[in-house]
Amino acid sequence: MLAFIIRRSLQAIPVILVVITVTFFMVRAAPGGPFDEERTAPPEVLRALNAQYNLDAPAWKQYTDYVINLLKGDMGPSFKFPGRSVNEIIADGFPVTLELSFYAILIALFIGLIAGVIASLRPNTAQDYVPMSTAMAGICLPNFVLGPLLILCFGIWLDWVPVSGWGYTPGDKILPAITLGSTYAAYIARITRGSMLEVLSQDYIRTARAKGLSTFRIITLHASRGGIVPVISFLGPALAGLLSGSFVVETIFQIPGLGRFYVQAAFNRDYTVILGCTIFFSVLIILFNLLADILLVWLNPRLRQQSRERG
Amino acid sequence: MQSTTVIEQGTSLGKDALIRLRKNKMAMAGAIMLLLLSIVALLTPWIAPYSYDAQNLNLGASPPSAAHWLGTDVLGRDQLTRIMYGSRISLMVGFIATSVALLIGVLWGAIAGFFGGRIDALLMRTVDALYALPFTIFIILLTVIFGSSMLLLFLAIGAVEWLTMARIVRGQVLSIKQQEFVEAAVSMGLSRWKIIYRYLIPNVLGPVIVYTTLTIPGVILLESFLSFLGLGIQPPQSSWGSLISSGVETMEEYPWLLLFPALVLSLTLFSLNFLGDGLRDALDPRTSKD
Amino acid sequence: ACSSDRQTAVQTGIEQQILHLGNGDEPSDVDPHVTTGMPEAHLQYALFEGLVTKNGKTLEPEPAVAESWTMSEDGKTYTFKIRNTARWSNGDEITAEDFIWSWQRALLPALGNQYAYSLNVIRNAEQFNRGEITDFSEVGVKALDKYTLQVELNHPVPYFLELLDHHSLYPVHRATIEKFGAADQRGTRWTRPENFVGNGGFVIKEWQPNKVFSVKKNPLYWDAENIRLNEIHFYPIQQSTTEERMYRAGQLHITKTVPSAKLEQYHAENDPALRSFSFLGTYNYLLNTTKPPLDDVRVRKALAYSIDREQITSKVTKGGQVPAFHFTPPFENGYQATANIPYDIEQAKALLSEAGYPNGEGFPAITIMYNTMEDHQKIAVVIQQMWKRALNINVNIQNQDWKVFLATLRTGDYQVARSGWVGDYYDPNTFLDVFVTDGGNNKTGWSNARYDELIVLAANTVDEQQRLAYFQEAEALLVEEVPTIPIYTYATNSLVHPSVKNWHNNLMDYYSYKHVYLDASNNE
Amino acid sequence: MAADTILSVRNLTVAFHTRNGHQTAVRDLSFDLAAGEILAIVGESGSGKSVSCYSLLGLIPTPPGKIEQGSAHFQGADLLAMSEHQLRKVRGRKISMIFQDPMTSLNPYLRVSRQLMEPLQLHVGLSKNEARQRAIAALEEVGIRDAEKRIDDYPHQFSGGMRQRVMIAMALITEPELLIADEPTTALDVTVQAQILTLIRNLQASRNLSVIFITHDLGVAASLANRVLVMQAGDVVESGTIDDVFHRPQHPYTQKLLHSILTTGKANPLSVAAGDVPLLDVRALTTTYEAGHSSWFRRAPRLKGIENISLQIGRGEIVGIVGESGSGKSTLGRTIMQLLQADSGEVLLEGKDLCQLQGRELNRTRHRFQMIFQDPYASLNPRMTVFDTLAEPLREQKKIPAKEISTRVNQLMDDVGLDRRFIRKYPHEFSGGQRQRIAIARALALQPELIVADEPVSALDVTIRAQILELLLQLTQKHSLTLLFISHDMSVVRYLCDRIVVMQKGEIVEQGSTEAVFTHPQQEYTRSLLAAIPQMA
Ligand SMILES: Nc1ncnc2c1ncn2[C@@H]1O[C@H](COP(=O)(O)OP(=O)(O)OP(=O)(O)O)[C@@H](O)[C@H]1O
Ligand SMILES: Nc1ncnc2c1ncn2[C@@H]1O[C@H](COP(=O)(O)OP(=O)(O)OP(=O)(O)O)[C@@H](O)[C@H]1O
Ligand SMILES: [Mg+2]
Ligand SMILES: [Mg+2]
Repeated sequence: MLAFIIRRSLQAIPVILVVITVTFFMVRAAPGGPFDEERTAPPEVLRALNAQYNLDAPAWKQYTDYVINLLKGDMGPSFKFPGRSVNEIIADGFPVTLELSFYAILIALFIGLIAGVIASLRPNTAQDYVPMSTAMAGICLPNFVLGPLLILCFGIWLDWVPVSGWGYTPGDKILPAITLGSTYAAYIARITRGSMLEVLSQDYIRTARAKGLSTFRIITLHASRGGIVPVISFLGPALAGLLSGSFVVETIFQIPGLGRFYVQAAFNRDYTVILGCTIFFSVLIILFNLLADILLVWLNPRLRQQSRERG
Repeated sequence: MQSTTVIEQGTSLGKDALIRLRKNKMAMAGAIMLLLLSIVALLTPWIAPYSYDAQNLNLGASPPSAAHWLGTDVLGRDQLTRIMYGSRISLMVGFIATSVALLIGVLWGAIAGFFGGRIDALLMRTVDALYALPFTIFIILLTVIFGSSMLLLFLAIGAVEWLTMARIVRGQVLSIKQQEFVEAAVSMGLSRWKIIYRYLIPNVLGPVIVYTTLTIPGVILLESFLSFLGLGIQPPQSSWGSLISSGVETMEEYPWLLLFPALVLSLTLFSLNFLGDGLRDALDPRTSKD
Repeated sequence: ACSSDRQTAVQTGIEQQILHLGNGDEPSDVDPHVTTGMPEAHLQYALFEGLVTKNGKTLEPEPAVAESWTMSEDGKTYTFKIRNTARWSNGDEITAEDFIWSWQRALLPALGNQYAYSLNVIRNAEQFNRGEITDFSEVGVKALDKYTLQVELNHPVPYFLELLDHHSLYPVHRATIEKFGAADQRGTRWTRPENFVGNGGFVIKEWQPNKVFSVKKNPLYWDAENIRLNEIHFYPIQQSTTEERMYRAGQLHITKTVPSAKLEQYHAENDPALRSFSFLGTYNYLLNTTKPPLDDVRVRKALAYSIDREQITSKVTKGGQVPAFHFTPPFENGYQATANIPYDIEQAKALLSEAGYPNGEGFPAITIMYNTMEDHQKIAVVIQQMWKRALNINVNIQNQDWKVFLATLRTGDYQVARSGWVGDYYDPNTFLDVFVTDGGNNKTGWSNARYDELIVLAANTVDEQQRLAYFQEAEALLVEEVPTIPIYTYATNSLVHPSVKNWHNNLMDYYSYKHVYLDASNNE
Repeated sequence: MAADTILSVRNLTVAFHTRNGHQTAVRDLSFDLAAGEILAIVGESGSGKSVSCYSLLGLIPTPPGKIEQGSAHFQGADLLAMSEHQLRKVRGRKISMIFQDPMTSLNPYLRVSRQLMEPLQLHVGLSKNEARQRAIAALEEVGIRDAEKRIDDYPHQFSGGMRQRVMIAMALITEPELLIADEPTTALDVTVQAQILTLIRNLQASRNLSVIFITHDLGVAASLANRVLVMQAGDVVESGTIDDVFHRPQHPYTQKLLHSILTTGKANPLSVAAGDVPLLDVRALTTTYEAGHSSWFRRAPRLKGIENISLQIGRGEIVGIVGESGSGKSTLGRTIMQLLQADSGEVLLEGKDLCQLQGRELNRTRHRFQMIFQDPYASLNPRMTVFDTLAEPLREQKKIPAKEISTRVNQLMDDVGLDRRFIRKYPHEFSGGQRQRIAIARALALQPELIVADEPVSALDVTIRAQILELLLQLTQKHSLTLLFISHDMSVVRYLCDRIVVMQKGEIVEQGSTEAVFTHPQQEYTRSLLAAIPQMA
């Protein structure tokens, strides 16, 4: 197992390098620079600005400088927010996004797994259709629709929770988490239903039933391991997507998360922030995918055993 | 024994599944619904009540009425017409981009999972890297290099949507390839491609179908974001995604501008999912009730 | 429901004199010599003070750090008397030297101050900024004594006093800046709440990126007793719908904007909170005069004449915008353009056929380019229809991401592009200056020698009547040659809670927080 | 008598709704079972033995299955009328079940210990520790060596017979009142089988356990049961005491069954001349498995599968491999098949070392040697109809035209005694014996030169078995098919094989011509094997 993790970590290095390189040149290739504004600044000023941020150096030099600084742990200053470093932006924004995503994924897992399992117990009956249809609402109502709807209902009409903000009152985390989690809940529910159906028809489930086990135990102990596999495959990227893709919800609810910075940076051509966030997220993606893969292996004893089969 | 003289013809999973699917009422309802939507989309230029860009500024946003069954938008454009035209784009994007994603994702994941080792590492690390690249910038670059075209839109969406599919397929393949029937296939001397194609893919189809039906709505909504970035459709053309996202802005004042496009999208989704579930069940001989 | 006992931010704000307001985007920085945007300017109004400030209501110049000033006969030399009670927020005295150092810093080439050109009216400032001279003593500012500052201008500048309130001319605290880095270094830590030293009515209390930027009363401000607010919380809210919901939920006293769909409702309810003001800016379309068919002035005119601006402002934007028939918006006192672009479809048709496209035949499809935004899109779609109906021509629409759009404009790779120009100061020059030949902001490729001459003439004229006449003539040229099609004059809409007193919206989107206070008494 | 009756089944009819229409699997089944009685059910493969037993506990998949009528009173209450909730109280506690297919019936994701301890902790309420001790004891009782060590393995690390014994242990561990055992000893060598039978007999005596015992082995039935039920095509054709049915059979099917019992050796065994190049030459083959699990820091130790096996088989020869369960027979087969990588040694097929072949080259040779897997069900693609399964190898050979394929598939079905109409069915719709025949047909489809047959007839009733054996013999004679025949059924081995190899603990302990081994076994182990063969009378 340790060897596996070490191997994967080593594999991450070229991946991150590729990501850095491609992103580095991609952002520079995108038209519009960080200092392009409605009012065109005089050329001398632009020159001075480019000089301040090393943008006047040849591309390869900028690249090597960047990588060298990166190795020192410095991702450079933001162009759009001159007073802030990328490290700082990530350090500020990420915990918020992480917390939000954590609640969201909890909600998604809770609702998704339960709905999916319930539906799979009696396929093609009301017990299937009702939870599945409810779950579908999460996809039919994308974030940018669900968020405002929830705000109107619970923030304005019922006035139970604040309509925006983060960390002022405990209630202000509820709606964003639900909004962000709903889509994932729907995905998880549907994936769970499908894979549970498949597992529940296996012979070993019949054995479990013959042992007189309760449905709950059959689901949680016997069927879950096989049934959860596609959910886990989905969760790796989903978690990463949740973290980097929470900007819609962050914008709707005025949450100071990293997602907002990331997306705005792309629009602002804030090269260093884009790069910094990309690198950061790529590490997360690699990490989550690694975790998902470890979980897959851990769940499946045959994979755990180093395979010696020819094939 | 009884029937030595008659040659019994065999069936395969595909044929069987179709028969089973036809017996599934919900799935058929979904399929018919999708068919209807597609037909309407195809015939839109001939049957739409108005022209998609016809404005009536004096009318402005008006609730459903006899003249405009689904109301009009802020520029006084007939919403029914716009939804109908939108369906052409959204359905096309949804299906084509998803097909691209499906094709690449399933193959990629199956190859990675089955071959394992270096190939797996190479393929899956590529997926990791693609996940990480900044999508917005990527799209912006695309628009700049190639201009805005529908074809590009399909490719761009397909190019990102296959990633998760590949991971799901790989995960499934990993556990399936350990099973003895794959070993049996190996011992028959089947080529690896054939094993992937005949033994692995049919057995991962369940999650694949489910995930595909989930991808389509995602793609339809993603289209509006890409159009926002300048890739894809341009106003005054409409798509469901763009109708919904502009409907959100005015959902309190002109709720019908959100309600109807969202309803149509939901209808499509539900149809898709019932069809998807039906298909999944039909392709799983063990759970299907004959 | 269970909420009646929960106090909203607005309510507690009234009790504690804390103003909550929406401020659009996240401020990039507060360093007045680095920032370029409005959100930052709104913070800087609270954190800094120039020699002269504006009256929040009338926009008349008012004494600030300078308690008085004099102007020489030729209008080229100003002498400011700095009040000796003026203090930095750390207690240091503010002197004439502070201004000299600050302006020098603002002009330092390496700093890359994008607004350094605001100081170009000062003698030799431009040369210094370009690096042509390095000795700042050659620049036209000098301290006659500790409290007296003399400024020499290149030419008479009637709006100079107003410029003094621009953030690029704000003073900054030398010791603080030098403590955290070189004078020409951007983004040092001096703007952090814990390090910050300013001279405005407020100092930074807390800065949580993308969450809130709050300032608190500066007790050392020379006029502190007239400041009634204890704190102001600026919220970076990009979505106007979010902002409006926050207002409704009692989380904001003041919104920066109002979503256009909501305007009608507030109008209909006659809600006193809704404030609608004209704004010194013009929404216009740029025509690329170098690209056929737009290189033909008749075509440009035909396009300009066939837009029904009334329809656009009353049916599409609906926010109190005023149709614009010339590029410069009306100045309430002073300049009024005389030439007008007519709305005349017949003439437009005639012009188009004169240009060789009778009834639009043979007219190549042209493309309107705009940066992605719902409102721009609506206008583009409407204009597309207007042109199609009036001239029977095909028009495409293409949206682009903001930065791509800017790059497109810069490279001139467009035919028709949406634009908007907002005045920096209250003078027609800030508008007409745009279209001089090869001007950095003139992206139409249009060039007219007489026009350039008129702008220079106006700059060097002391006589106000004559100056305005030059501008009118220049504007007539714009109307005649149509490098740009003005569409409407901007308006700002904002929601202001009834408890907010002494809050004035104005043409310049300028706010004076000094006299603002919160009082719920005559409300319900 | 009635007071003693623990289970009383009346008119049980079970049908499946299939694409071929409504098919009745069990028709009007009625029987009584007294407490402490052992009832054997014998009969044709596919006659509904398993279905009728599973339906007692509500374990047939519904749909497509449906209990159309009948009642099954167990201790007074009708099992068939019970709700799922009520049934749950009976299952595992009062009635235990041993499923026919031990490979797929164990949860592959859970350790054996967990699966064994679960009912103890849940139903009996033992603590974790006690449950573990009991589980180990139970494994030892069913003859698993090193139970203490092996208990934490996963099912796939067990050999076929070991898994079957786990199933048995799991069923007995809660001390039920009624045991339903569906062919529980098919994968067990005769010594272990004898041990299990003794265990059941003891339980019957000590705890008054009642047993329904489905078996193909009439010898087992005779030696264990009090009464016997003979089924054919869904009907009970005869029932009565062992003595009555086996010695005075009334129904022609029963008579046929009894006639099909193999008692003879091979008529004219082939003897391979010493100088010929053997078709298969196995030299010093060693294969190991990872034992237990690698942990974070430690590579798992390796466990011997087979060690230093050398073996030669001439063309047309049938070599039987016998040996105790877990002795490495399947491992040997799979290593020869190149499904497992040998640690060392060579597998020469006509002089060519298969272990050295790579990828495509190996694939090209594969049609020459085929395997019948010990676990037919797991080796069939669940998403392929029988037709596809059988056509697959044929399609690989491009020579065969499409139409021909249909004919060939139909022919294969006939060969293994399966109704042609079944070709549209999926593996899960078959009985255990039927699946086994599909697996045989698949291996035969390619007309290979060598077949490694891993317990190919274990799930077949004696009549079908006779047919299959006849087929194999014909093939060896006509087409020089060579067979490596792994089996624990000594009578089959004796009937079929030219030579016998006896394995124990991964090594060959004895080999020789069939008759020689049977008549003059050299090793103690071989002698005990022969002694344990259950006899009819
Ligand atoms: N799920 C199913 N769907 C359709 N038919 C089925 C299904 N399960 C069993 N059958 C059919 O029911 C009949 C009885 O099967 P059953 O498993 O009871 O046979 P069996 O007597 O146990 O045979 P064997 O000795 O081969 O195990 C068989 O013809 C089989 O094909
Ligand atoms: N995948 C595996 N991992 C670890 N050990 C295994 C694995 N497969 C088999 N073994 C072990 O190898 C030994 C030999 O197993 P094998 O399956 O060859 O026995 P067998 O002779 O076929 O027995 P049976 O007659 O019961 O089928 C057994 O102890 C078994 O537990
Ligand atoms: Mg059976
Ligand atoms: Mg075996």
